[in-house]
Amino acid sequence: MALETILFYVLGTLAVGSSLLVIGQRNPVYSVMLLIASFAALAGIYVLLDAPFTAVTQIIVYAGAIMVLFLFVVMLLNVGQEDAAEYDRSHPFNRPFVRRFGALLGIVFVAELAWAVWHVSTRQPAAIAAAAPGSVSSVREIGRVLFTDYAFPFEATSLLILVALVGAVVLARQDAE
Amino acid sequence: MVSQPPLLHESHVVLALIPLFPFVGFLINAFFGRRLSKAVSGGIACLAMIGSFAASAVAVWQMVGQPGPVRAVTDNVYQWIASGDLQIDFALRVDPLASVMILVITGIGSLIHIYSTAYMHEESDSEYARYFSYLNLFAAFMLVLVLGTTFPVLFVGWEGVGLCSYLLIGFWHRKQSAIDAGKKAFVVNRIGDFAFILGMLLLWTTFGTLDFQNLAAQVASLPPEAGFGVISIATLLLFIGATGKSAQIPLYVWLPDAMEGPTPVSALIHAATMVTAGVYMIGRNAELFSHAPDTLLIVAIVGGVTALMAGTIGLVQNDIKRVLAYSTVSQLGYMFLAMGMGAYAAGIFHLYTHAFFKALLFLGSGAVIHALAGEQDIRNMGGLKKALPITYWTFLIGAIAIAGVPGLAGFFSKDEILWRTFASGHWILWTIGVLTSLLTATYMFRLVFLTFHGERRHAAPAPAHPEEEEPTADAGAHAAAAHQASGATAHRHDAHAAHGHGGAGSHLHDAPAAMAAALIVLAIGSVVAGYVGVPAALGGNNWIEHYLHPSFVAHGVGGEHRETDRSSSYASPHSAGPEAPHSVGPEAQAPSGATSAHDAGSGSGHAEEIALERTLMLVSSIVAIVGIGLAWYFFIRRRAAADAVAASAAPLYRLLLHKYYVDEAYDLVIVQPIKRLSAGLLWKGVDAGLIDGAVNGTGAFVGAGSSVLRRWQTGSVRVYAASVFVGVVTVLGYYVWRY
Amino acid sequence: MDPVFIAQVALVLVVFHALLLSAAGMVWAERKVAARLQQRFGPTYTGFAGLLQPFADVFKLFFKEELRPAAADKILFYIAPIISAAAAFAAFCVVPFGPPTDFWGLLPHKIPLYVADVNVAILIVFAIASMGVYGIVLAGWSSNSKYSLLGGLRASAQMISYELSYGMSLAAVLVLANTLSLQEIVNGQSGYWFGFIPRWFVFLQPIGFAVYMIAGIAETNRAPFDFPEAEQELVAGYHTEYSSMSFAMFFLAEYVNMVTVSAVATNLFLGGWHGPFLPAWLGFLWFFLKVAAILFFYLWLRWTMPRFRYDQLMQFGWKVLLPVATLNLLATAAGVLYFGA
Amino acid sequence: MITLNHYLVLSAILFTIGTAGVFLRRNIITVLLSIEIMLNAVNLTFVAAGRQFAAVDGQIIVFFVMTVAAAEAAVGLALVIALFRHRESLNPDAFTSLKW
Repeated sequence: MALETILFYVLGTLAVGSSLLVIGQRNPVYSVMLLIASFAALAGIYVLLDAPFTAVTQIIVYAGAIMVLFLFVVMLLNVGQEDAAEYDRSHPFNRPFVRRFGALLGIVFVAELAWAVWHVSTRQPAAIAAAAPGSVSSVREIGRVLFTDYAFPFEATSLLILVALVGAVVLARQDAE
Repeated sequence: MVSQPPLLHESHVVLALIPLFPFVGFLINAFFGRRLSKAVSGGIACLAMIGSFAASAVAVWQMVGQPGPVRAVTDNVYQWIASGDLQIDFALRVDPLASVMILVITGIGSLIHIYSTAYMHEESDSEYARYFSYLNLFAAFMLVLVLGTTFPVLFVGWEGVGLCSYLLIGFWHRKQSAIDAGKKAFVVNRIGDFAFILGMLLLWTTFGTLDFQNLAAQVASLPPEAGFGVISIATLLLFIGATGKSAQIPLYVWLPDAMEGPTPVSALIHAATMVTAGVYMIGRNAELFSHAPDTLLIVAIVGGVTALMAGTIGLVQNDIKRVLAYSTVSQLGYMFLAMGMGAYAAGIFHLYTHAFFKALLFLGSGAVIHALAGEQDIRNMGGLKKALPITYWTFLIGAIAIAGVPGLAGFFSKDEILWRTFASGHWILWTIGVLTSLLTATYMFRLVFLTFHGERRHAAPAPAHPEEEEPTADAGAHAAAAHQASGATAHRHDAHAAHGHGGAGSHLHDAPAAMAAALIVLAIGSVVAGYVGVPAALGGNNWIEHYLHPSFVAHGVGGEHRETDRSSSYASPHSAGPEAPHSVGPEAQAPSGATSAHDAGSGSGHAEEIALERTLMLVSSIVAIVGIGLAWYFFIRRRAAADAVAASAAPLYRLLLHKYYVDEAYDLVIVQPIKRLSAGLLWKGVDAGLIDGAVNGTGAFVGAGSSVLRRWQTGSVRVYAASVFVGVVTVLGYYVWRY
Repeated sequence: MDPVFIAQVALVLVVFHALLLSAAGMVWAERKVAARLQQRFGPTYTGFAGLLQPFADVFKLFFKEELRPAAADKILFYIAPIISAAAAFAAFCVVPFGPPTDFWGLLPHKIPLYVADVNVAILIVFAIASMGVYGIVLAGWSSNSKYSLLGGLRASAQMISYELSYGMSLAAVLVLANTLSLQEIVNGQSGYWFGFIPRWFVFLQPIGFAVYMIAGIAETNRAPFDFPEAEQELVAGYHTEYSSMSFAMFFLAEYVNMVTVSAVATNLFLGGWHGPFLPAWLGFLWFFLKVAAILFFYLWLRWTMPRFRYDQLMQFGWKVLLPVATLNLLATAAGVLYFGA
Repeated sequence: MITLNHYLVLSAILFTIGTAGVFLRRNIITVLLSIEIMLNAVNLTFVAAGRQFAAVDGQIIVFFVMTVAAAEAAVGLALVIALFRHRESLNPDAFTSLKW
């Protein structure tokens, strides 16, 4: 079995497992840490996909910044376990009909995804490795395309960031009255 | 530039400098003015103008240095607009026509700047700087206007000067009447400009170019338009724009009110330069207008009628500056008359001479007003001859010049126009012209006599006139009044009072050095300026006509030969008929030749040509003298007679005094209806009813709808998320189903 | 077996132990410098000039009992120091410290003198450095003590804030060097201007260097930015509750981080192993010299400057350092654009 | 041999997990985390597809997604803090004052 295959399965299992655990247990701090693990695994998979730059960005942005932010907030609010106490019966989701409908939806959704993937596989039998390897790994190329073809989205993004920044500051500020 | 012989491409002097000097001056005064002392800001402004004058002189010198017939210095500053096939360079060109204009603008402009340094001296530093910044800005725009090689560039200047005129009319912005006058000027000009824009667009759509030379070249290849075609419409629209800028019927109403501005401004903008922009514009597009005889006729008629009408009004006005204003309107009418006759050179010639003596007259009146601490009503003046010798004599010279007494500038130019009018067979217009010159002489000398001769009527009770909120009688009361009075008039007054001339009784001091200098120079100008255009009939060779002529014909692609054959059709007076307005003596083949417009005519009718012209000159001179005589009779000899006449023809007198009630008529016919329409229909109906109704209706509908829909708002985030999820599943399902 | 492979393994081990030793050295140096700056002698008994002091410390820590607060979160409490140390060591593995060499012909071809060869090396350093914060934050949170929690909070906020300036200053150099590989960046600084000024980026990037150093100090939580472990306020902050080896690990991490930051600074700004008087294969001596200089600067700073106030720290980071770094980056980009790199 | 489908399947699984998390958890922070999972699933798809077609566009879009994620996290967490101040709770069901 090729090294790539092994790595893929290992990392993939890691990602899926940690993601499952993220939503599987009640301690937010653990969730955050597990999510970071999952991200790290994904970063590894990106490396498999000849995308070292994206992998590193993944670590820097997600693990290095966003998750720290989450952790920071969790610690700031210092919320422990999410307790089942605050669990209002009145919530629509607790009506049996709604629950059944939700379950049905979930099944349909999964089925659709499965179908989609299967459909793709029937049309794209070509192996990933077959595609010109290394062709997408060049940071230079990414930068070039990003700042030429995607110049406008890039600028738009900067605006988005600015708005988010202001919004976050306004929201989180102690309303001084 | 496209259609320029290559040698004209490399520009010797940077023409951009000419408007740049005053613009820089404007920037300095506009941004640092309030920190600069009067001396500095005024000095900067004057230096800017003088520098610009020097630059123009160099440019003109180089232009003249070139071999004819097509002489021009072009400076392509940068490509301004490039959209599709509309390619417009911001290019400047000095050709004979432009050269006359820039010399007038910068020369007289500098003089008036110098004059202003003294005249405005009582303003506070910041106001002073503001004034000069406006003045410089105006000069810059005016120069762009005359130097531009394309309509858009000209239009930039066109609008720019409009703006500056508005700013300067309303310069004393604490005085309601000044503000109103500024607004009036602006609005009226906008009407004209609208037509002007339409004209430009029409030209663009028709000829696909807005470059003057290309236009001329293209038009030149066409025959003159019989009937009222595209060119006629376009030119007519342009002319309407000109009537706005140059205060012709029907849009002349703003100019008299513009006298609310400082007097030097009236001299520079509302007499010498800006108001002549329309005339210049027609001259610049001579080729175009020559091909629209109908328009030309309209131009001529409008010009003539305006001249007469304004003259009659001027006869009875009592505000020294308003008299001059109406005289300006009427003189502009003259110029348009000339233009309409196709005698472009004559028109520009008159423009040029008029600039001298009208500026002189305004500055003189300014000196008077200055001396009388803001007094403007001639009924309260008189006997100032002794007190203000310099002012008096210079003013007198100006009056003689404008009256058209032989030997002075006004005579030659005015006479040239009259002669051309007569020669082209429009004897009605000619009569109008003569009548006007009679009126001109009369009211000018009425002005002179009432102001400078007779005895002081200084303490006369002040009639209703903005300038006389306070009695100018005695300095004490006057100063006191001024001090608590608000408004520009007031602070001008108290400034002057503090300036310390004791009102009526005590001595008035004559114009200070700076003003006197300007007056004297201009006076000399008004005497000699005419001699560049001594008609052949008086043994001169009408030099300026030859000089200007190339500017009025097309130098298109291979324009040389066309120039020669076009020029044959150029205003030679003796070929009357439809072609008449645009035909010039064959001398144009040799523009530098010493032969004059007239002896080059069909040799046979040559002698009586001269005779006729001489007689006409005699007539107009006599008319001028008579006019002066009338004035003398009525206002020196027997003052009573004047009042008697006025009384006997009371209705007419009132009609004239109220300027034919034109303002009232406009107000009744145009302003009020528009107000009523906009208030009644547009505001109450469309806006309040339709638009607001629509908005409110939408609001109500949404409100009603949401009162139903809000049942969906469980307020639980997860429910919302769920709804999104349903959507996702549905969409995915759609794709699945599609396959 | 392939000699290159052996050499690589050897290299890994060497680097690892070198880092360990450097940490030990730093402990000693810290004490000595501190002492000297306070006109004391510092450790003198253990070995010559107290050179053995760090080892004595280590042994002491070894034999200490491993304490854990009852209320602490078991797993995270153990993981935290490991994360810290691991991140610290991992960051160094892409930092070259000498020109590629074949060890005097022992190897068939030259191998570069670093552990892992990645073409985005500098970003890796950045990424792993940014992971280091988790160790501290988790330590702070998991020990379930006010002081530690505050330390952790401070650490996270501080590191997030200063990472930006850090990255910006890096980016400026990257723009200048037009590559992401530390190897090439260093080689880009070989040679001299006018024959005597070395082509170090520090001369092109004085501001960048300053920003980098400041942000680096903040990143490694050193004085005057040592808020997470502000003894006077937080009684050692995030590692208040730690003892024995796990405590040692935090210290190890701190010193190794310092070394890494200094090494990267050397490569980015001070021309790495390029220097006069020495043959290329001895270039690493220059490298060590420069690193040592920067480290000394660290110590010097710590024992010279008082600690900021926390709000001052944030003010400075966001309102001074970040704008400066951004402007510097823009200016650099403009300059490169203008002068054509 | 790893084909595109492997990656697609993986990403589908992750996406499903994320979706499930959004609906099952009753802790806003965890919900946000689940959203991050979904985003990453999508990223994976992009990168894989980009690799498949040998185009960098995939990675560039990932770059944008990360930006959006960062913005979302910032605003989201700010909201969380603000809400927590008022309600002393992180249960999304606790914030139902927006109902009619």
